[in-house]
Amino acid sequence: MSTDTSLPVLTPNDFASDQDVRWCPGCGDYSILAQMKKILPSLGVPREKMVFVSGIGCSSRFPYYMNTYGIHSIHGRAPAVATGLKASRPDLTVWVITGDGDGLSIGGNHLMHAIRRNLDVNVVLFNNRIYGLTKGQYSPTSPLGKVTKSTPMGAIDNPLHPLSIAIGCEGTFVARSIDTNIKHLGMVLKRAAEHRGTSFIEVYQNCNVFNDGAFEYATDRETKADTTIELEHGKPLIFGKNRDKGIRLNGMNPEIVELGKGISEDDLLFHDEQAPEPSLAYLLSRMTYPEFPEPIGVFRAVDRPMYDELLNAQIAEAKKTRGEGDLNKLFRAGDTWVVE
Amino acid sequence: MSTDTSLPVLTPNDFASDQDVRWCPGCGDYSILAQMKKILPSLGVPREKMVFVSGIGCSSRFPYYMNTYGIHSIHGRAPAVATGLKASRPDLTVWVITGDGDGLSIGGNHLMHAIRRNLDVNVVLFNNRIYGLTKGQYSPTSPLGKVTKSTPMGAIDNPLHPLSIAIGCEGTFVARSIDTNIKHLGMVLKRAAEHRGTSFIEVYQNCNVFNDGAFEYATDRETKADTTIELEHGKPLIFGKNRDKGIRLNGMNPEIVELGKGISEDDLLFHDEQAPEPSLAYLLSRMTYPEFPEPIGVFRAVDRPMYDELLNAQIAEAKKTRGEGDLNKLFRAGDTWVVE
Amino acid sequence: MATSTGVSARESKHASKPVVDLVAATVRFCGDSGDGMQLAGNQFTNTSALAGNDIATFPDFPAEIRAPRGTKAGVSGFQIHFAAKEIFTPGDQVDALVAMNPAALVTNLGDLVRGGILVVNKDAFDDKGLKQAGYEESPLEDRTLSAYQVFPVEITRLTRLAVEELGLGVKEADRCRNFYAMGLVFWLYDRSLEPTLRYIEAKFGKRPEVAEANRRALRAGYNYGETTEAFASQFRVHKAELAPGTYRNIMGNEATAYGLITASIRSKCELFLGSYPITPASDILHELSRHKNFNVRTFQAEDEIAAVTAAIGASFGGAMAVTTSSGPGIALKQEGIGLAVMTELPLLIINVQRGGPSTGLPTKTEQADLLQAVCGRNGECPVPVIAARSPADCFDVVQEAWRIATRYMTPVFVLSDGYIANGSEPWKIPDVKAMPPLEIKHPSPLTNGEEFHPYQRDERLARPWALPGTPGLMHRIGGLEKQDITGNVNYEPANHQHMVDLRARKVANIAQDIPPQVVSGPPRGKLLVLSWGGTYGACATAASEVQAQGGSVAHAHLRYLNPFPANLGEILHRYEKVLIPELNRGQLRLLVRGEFLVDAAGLNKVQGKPFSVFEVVDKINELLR
Amino acid sequence: MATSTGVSARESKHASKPVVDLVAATVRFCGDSGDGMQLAGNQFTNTSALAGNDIATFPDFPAEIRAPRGTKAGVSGFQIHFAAKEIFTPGDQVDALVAMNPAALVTNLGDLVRGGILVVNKDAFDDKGLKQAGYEESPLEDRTLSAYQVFPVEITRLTRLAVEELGLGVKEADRCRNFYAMGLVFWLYDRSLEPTLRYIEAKFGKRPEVAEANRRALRAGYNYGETTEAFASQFRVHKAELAPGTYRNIMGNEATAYGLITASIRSKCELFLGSYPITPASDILHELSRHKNFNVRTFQAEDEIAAVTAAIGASFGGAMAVTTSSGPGIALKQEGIGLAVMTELPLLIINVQRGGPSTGLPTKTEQADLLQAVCGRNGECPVPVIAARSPADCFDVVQEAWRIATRYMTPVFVLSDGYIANGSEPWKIPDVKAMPPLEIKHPSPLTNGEEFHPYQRDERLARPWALPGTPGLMHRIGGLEKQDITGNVNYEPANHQHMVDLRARKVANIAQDIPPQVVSGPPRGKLLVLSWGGTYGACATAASEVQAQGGSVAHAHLRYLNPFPANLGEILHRYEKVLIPELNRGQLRLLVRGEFLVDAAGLNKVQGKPFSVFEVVDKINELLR
Ligand SMILES: Cc1ncc(C[n+]2csc(CCOP(=O)(O)OP(=O)(O)O)c2C)c(N)n1
Ligand SMILES: Cc1ncc(C[n+]2csc(CCOP(=O)(O)OP(=O)(O)O)c2C)c(N)n1
Ligand code: SF4
Ligand code: SF4
Ligand SMILES: [Mg+2]
Ligand SMILES: [Mg+2]
Repeated sequence: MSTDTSLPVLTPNDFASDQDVRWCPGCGDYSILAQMKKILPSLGVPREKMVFVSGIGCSSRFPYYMNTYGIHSIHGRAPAVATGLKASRPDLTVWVITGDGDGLSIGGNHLMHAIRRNLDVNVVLFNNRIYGLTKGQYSPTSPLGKVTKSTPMGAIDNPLHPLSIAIGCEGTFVARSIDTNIKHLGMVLKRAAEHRGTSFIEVYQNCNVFNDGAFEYATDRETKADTTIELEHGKPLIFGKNRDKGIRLNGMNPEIVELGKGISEDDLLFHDEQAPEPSLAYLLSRMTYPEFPEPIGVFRAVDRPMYDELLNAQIAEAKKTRGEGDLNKLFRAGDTWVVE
Repeated sequence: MSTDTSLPVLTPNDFASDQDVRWCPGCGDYSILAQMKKILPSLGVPREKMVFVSGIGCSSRFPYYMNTYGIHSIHGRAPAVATGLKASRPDLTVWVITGDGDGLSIGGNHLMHAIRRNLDVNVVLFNNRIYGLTKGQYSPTSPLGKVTKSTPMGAIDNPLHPLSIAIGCEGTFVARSIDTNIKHLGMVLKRAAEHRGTSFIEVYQNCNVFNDGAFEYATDRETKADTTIELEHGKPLIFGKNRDKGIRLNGMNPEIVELGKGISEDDLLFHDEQAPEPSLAYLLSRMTYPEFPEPIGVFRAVDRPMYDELLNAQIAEAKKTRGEGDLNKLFRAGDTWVVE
Repeated sequence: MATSTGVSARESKHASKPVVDLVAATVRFCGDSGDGMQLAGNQFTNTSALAGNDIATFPDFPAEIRAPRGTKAGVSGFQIHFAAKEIFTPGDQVDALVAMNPAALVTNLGDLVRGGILVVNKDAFDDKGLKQAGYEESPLEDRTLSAYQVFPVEITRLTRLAVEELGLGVKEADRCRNFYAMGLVFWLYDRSLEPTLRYIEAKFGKRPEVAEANRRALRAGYNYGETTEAFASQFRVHKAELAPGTYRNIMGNEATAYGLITASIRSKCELFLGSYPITPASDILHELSRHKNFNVRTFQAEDEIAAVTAAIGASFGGAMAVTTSSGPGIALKQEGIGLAVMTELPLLIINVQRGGPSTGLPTKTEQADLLQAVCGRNGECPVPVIAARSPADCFDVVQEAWRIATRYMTPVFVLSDGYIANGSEPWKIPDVKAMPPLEIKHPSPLTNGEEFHPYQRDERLARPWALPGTPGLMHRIGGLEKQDITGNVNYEPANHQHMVDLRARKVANIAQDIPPQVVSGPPRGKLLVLSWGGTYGACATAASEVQAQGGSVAHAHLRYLNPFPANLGEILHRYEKVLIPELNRGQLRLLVRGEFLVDAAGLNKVQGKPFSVFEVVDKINELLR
Repeated sequence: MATSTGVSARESKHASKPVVDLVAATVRFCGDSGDGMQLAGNQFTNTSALAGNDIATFPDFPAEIRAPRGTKAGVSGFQIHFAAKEIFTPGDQVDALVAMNPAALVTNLGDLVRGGILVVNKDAFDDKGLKQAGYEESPLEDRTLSAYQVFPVEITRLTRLAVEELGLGVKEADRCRNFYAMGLVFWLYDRSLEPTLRYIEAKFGKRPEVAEANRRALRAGYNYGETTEAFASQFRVHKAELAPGTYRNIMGNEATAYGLITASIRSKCELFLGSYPITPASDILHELSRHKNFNVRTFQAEDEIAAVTAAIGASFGGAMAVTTSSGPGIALKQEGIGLAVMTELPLLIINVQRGGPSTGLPTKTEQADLLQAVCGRNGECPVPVIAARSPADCFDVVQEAWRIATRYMTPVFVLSDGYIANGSEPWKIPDVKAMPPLEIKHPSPLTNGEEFHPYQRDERLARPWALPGTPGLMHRIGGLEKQDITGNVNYEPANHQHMVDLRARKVANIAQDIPPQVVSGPPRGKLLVLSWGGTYGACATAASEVQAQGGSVAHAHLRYLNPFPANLGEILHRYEKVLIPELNRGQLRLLVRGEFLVDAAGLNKVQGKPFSVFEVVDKINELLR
């Protein structure tokens, strides 16, 4: 593979800023940072054309560690900051880094509207099911009954499913990966970057200080083949250490079946990330541990008009039909009179 | 039917406050107000036990016209106000009245979190696909291309589907009705009131000043039988003036079929509002005009733990295990010493 | 004088009635919000402007979209002050009032001067109409109106008659009543019908029968004045002596939008507006959204927080970032504005103030958000604040704000208010070619591996505005305290003190970069009237009236509220007394007293309405006594 | 004196070394945030309190959760000032510093008094540790530390040795190092080990080998002091003369939570907290969430806006409504607070201030949100503001705030700050039985068809708090301007003026219902120090020090910031000069100057740190000169 000679070949290290990384030792954020640095060189976008925008939270410190442009904004508002940036600077590659609190609690509305507008930005939500930076309160993704500093008797709010929400508000690219599943994570990040429109990725991320092991079921070598299922476009849903189990549709309900014993791959649910209507993606987003293996990969990837593109098209159209703006004409558009 | 003698029998008029109703003549809000007044007496709840909470918008003027307790709060925050009220006063019947701008634009996050917490409140969203009170800007439910005061070249934001969102964030009761379909509207309001948990109802409402006819397809006598479909639990999805058309599932995709010609009712999709997983409800929420008849009625109605109930249960539990709070004990819980 | 648009001579050349010359007059149209009073007002305004008068207008909308017909809540009004001299306010009292129904009469009569002209639509004074207005008996039949020249005209019947032949329905015919009323008032003030006839053609040209009906109604009203014996005389207000130039009429929000576009062009910076609709600011969004051919990007955000933070994102990207709102929306933006202060990015925050607190009185005017602008954020968070004084002044103020924002790399507050936003005045169209550029420098690429310092400062303490896309300038900014020069996150005590002081000094220094405060009237003396914002007209007029009567009063109008002009303290101390009239409970007064220890008195009115000139005059005289 | 918990005699009865008596001492533990320094500080605090000292503490957290081990960013400290007399601050300088690694040494050494005791963990001064701290050479080996009494102790090695037999891993053994350090300092100040041994039992009882290891480390440290020759003498700080009563140690946020629960019980109003986590306010949420058996409902909202508006909903329902946050979160609540002002509902807004602007310095203290509290909303929107002065004072202040909120039907701001929120002091446990009830009257049902007037007022201008569920009192409130008495929506000019004035008067009147301002020191004279909030300790101590030296200085500490106490103006004019020390750029100063036209000087520090006493003393002396 040859690279364009005008672009220097970058390495992951070129994307490291001069700031010390200050997450807790062992935090899942490190791995996401590493994968990001790894896939960026392959995008062929120069560093100065990239902007990382974040809110507030441990995860939101991310931009400081990237040798690109970056804004560590205020709590929950990164999708809005990114919207203004991307709408006015379509030439930039814009990433939003957020957490389960930043993105789904205080920032839920901005996230929802960024997704429905389908701007060409990539949103990565680090889901550790806890508020890390403020030292351990429950978050909108903490399970019912979760005991935390603010819920000594257990949480009583039904948790949100980030992907169900993203799909509920017209997401065009919706995916999930896991901090420790580095190859998969890299693949998903790369596909998100390549998608035109808002890409939304949930990454299961371990907070080893305040919520250690929240995703152990999905990361443990022993169990992960049974508790997760990798989605591949056009392929049947198969999982298990021996790839001997699958997901079949019974009416509108998924069910686990064993392959063989009269059930073949063809009986299984086939993944279609390009389905025009998001109902399948939605159904997959409802499959949760322990009842089901949790799908990882790309749930949905469809092409839809993008806000930034449409906005700029309207600008071009306005100039075409009405001519480049002329102040003199503007000021004199209505009735005028002359005093001599 | 006999009524409890301790409760005076109320009439719709008893629920009218002394304030002049100030919506534009012909506004769909009138009809919703009328239906609300009509169903309330049947709930057996005294007026003083009811509170209407709203945000800001034409629709949000609603509480002023009700002879109950009421808060006309600030833009978008009614679900949060209602949450504080209901969490601390479980004895009250709490209604939230909101608009497509109030509830889905500025207030989207509060709505989402109220729904997922599943407090026992009833949310009615008047969807007129426009900002009425501020005189005609597009709203999150305005269709692509909609020309309004703020979008002279047409809206470029993909509209949100209120029901998809409500279902995406764990709604336990999700329904839709239409301002002019007064019997149906009354039925839906009543069922919402009876549901335990957050009831979310979208009402198609005509703003005859700034968005007249937005739902004409669904209200016109000539077309409505073909453009809407009434959901009934356990019943197949049939529609059309002659009830000769139905919806069948093809994999995950609904399709319109004609009854007869080898297709019988049994081949159709049967509605199940009580399905534990919301995938069917979600799929139904995606059926939109003109491709499909738009479903009206109850999409989903399931029983789930309620925030207010759980909160109060924790209070009771704390008192049971630790005894009614005692300040002396509290103050002296740690090390103390005496100075004489 | 000539009109560029070739307005023809007046309709009726041979006035059969005597014509009285006036220096100025004030007319108000009022009626139900469905009666088209805003249109009538706008047409009269336009016609008077084209006739060369100086003008000032004051539209007054009801809070409801369409309150039930005929109710007091539904009354809509539009006042026009037009004069043969320079004027600054829409007039304290009304010389001629047109009331289309009893509710309009009862709510507006108080402003009609004794002996003034009152035209009422007699047909609307039926039992229902009277009852809705709270009249027990018809005011046309008792002595309620004995102090005025009352002209009960059957406007409804006569309008229907005028359009009869066109076969319109009653509803449509009745929609022409405002044109009938206009025609009558046009006759009364000897105005040309031409501009309105042109308007009708442009607006209703595609529906010829409607256009024709409006034309007939207009002419019928005019002829009613001319031919009936009711009206004894006509009035005439000659053209005013305005500076030479081409003029147009402009509303405040429109001027704001034009000023923003102009600043964008002057600074070669594409305009990005992040906004969420709110009365009375929405029209800026509406206006800007129509000018995409100027590379204007308008973003109707999901809420005010998204509006301001999107603007911050755009500013980071190098756009001319603007956010517009009114009081409650501004409250929501304050956290975001703090981020702009910390990241030192240019941003305009335009607050079209309305009545508060809370949702308050959305359609009414007030000046009660000054302290919110100066003090309303967490931490030490200085933001320059400047205020427009009149509709046309909005054009200049926003450009000045953008100059400051970019020279100092800071968010800047612009205060307007409902009164100037919806009011209008003649505006001398500026010479576009003569406008100086607003120069903005962005640092150039660094390619030799040199380190870029995003918080290095120039002589004005401004940091560099480095744009994404520039090689070698990659940097990260955010809301945490920054290390001086490097911009890295830093929590050290001495650095924090340094940065807090530096941000304060940067804003304070702007005082050196703005014109010194000017005073009109005696340079020292008994009383200085110090005003700001939309009360300019009333205060200037009041001060000059008292000056004309020989009172020792001077007037200074503040455009810059943070920082104050460098010479303000010195000015204040040259007068025995200082009076600060405000449409709030004394917000500028607190700041002035706190900074200059001057025992300034206040004239404070919080009624959702502007000052009348006489209120200010009375207070001045009281203090001079 | 006796201790209620029966603390036994000191561990080592026969001290073999001389004991020096001191009136007061200040100790600071510092190390990596994983080193357990907060625990060490808390244990030393508790032990000193139980020994009868007066105490004041100052914990200083790093901003990161766990910055990389050994870095300066990760240093955590805890300072304890303990005395045989009354004290008000955690001490300007440190008499004994324990530094667990080089990074802790380099960041803390500046506060150690010359000649002070410095204990360092020698084992941590290896190449890596030194490099991370930025030392080129080991400070233990050059002359860097020559001004101090340095005790390099191999804490790591000796701790491992002490727990060797228990077979713990190295990591677990090393976790006992803070107990070793504690033991050593306990010996140095002749403190009992008993309370800490009890703590170990309670905390680690379920893991006996960990408990035993901590015990052994603690004793080993103690014995190291006793037996090695390094330390020549012990120090002793006798018990202080405190008012009789039962005491405990209390932190500010804890006192706030207890005060809220107490107010809830006193007013028979169930507590509802709507909050969103934010440093340094979160601990109030955490504490309250643990006391559900007091009918306390805590609601962790989705954001600050939901937190405050949920509280408003709860207040409408009759709950004791509270919302807690810090600067950026308070900015977001302002629109909601405006609603509470308009609806006239009781509500407490507690702002635990931190360094700003924007996200600022989340873990550091500041007083820069005063103007935000007083002025930071749209419209004329008055809210009473009161501030706590010390950790224990939070208990009283929130109760007083609730008294005002319910008597006047108004939201009330309570200002605390990071310094007092995390600091601690001895608290005399109040006599619960002697606490007077806080009486609240709710109007009774109206069943005879009488009309209910939700905006009818009592003699204090408070409107009735009518609760949903009460027959006949159905009413609707909201953010639009209200008609006097009826509470109906109303846009009339005169009514708006009346209501704006009325809301202002209602709040201003509170000045008549609070204690007059007291002054300590001469009733008139050269200088008055006027302080507010958490700077109380430094200002009171400084003033009394200068008084003791014969300086003519008085001190007044404001609890009430809006309205000011009725006699404040009169007091201010009795002194030639006024000094207002603040941890901001002069926010109270602006308000005082603006209201009283007093040329108050400022002592302003914005470094994320409290005042040192000497800073205030120096400024006082400068002004007295
Ligand atoms: C307006 C505002 N409210 C609250 C906070 C405090 N705060 C900072 S981060 C955070 C939550 C972080 O949780 P999450 O987004 O899950 O990030 P994590 O630390 O877990 O990566 C909160 C509540 C803040 N900085 N600003
Ligand atoms: C904080 C704030 N922002 C903006 C507004 C202005 N505003 C009032 S209602 C409204 C939108 C109303 O739309 P919707 O909720 O659809 O209600 P409708 O009038 O259509 O019933 C807006 C933008 C406000 N009152 N407060
Ligand atoms: S607190 Fe948790 S999420 Fe935050 S840096 Fe530490 S391990 Fe990571
Ligand atoms: S503007 Fe529209 S929604 Fe509002 S009252 Fe009028 S018709 Fe109804
Ligand atoms: Mg998290
Ligand atoms: Mg609407």
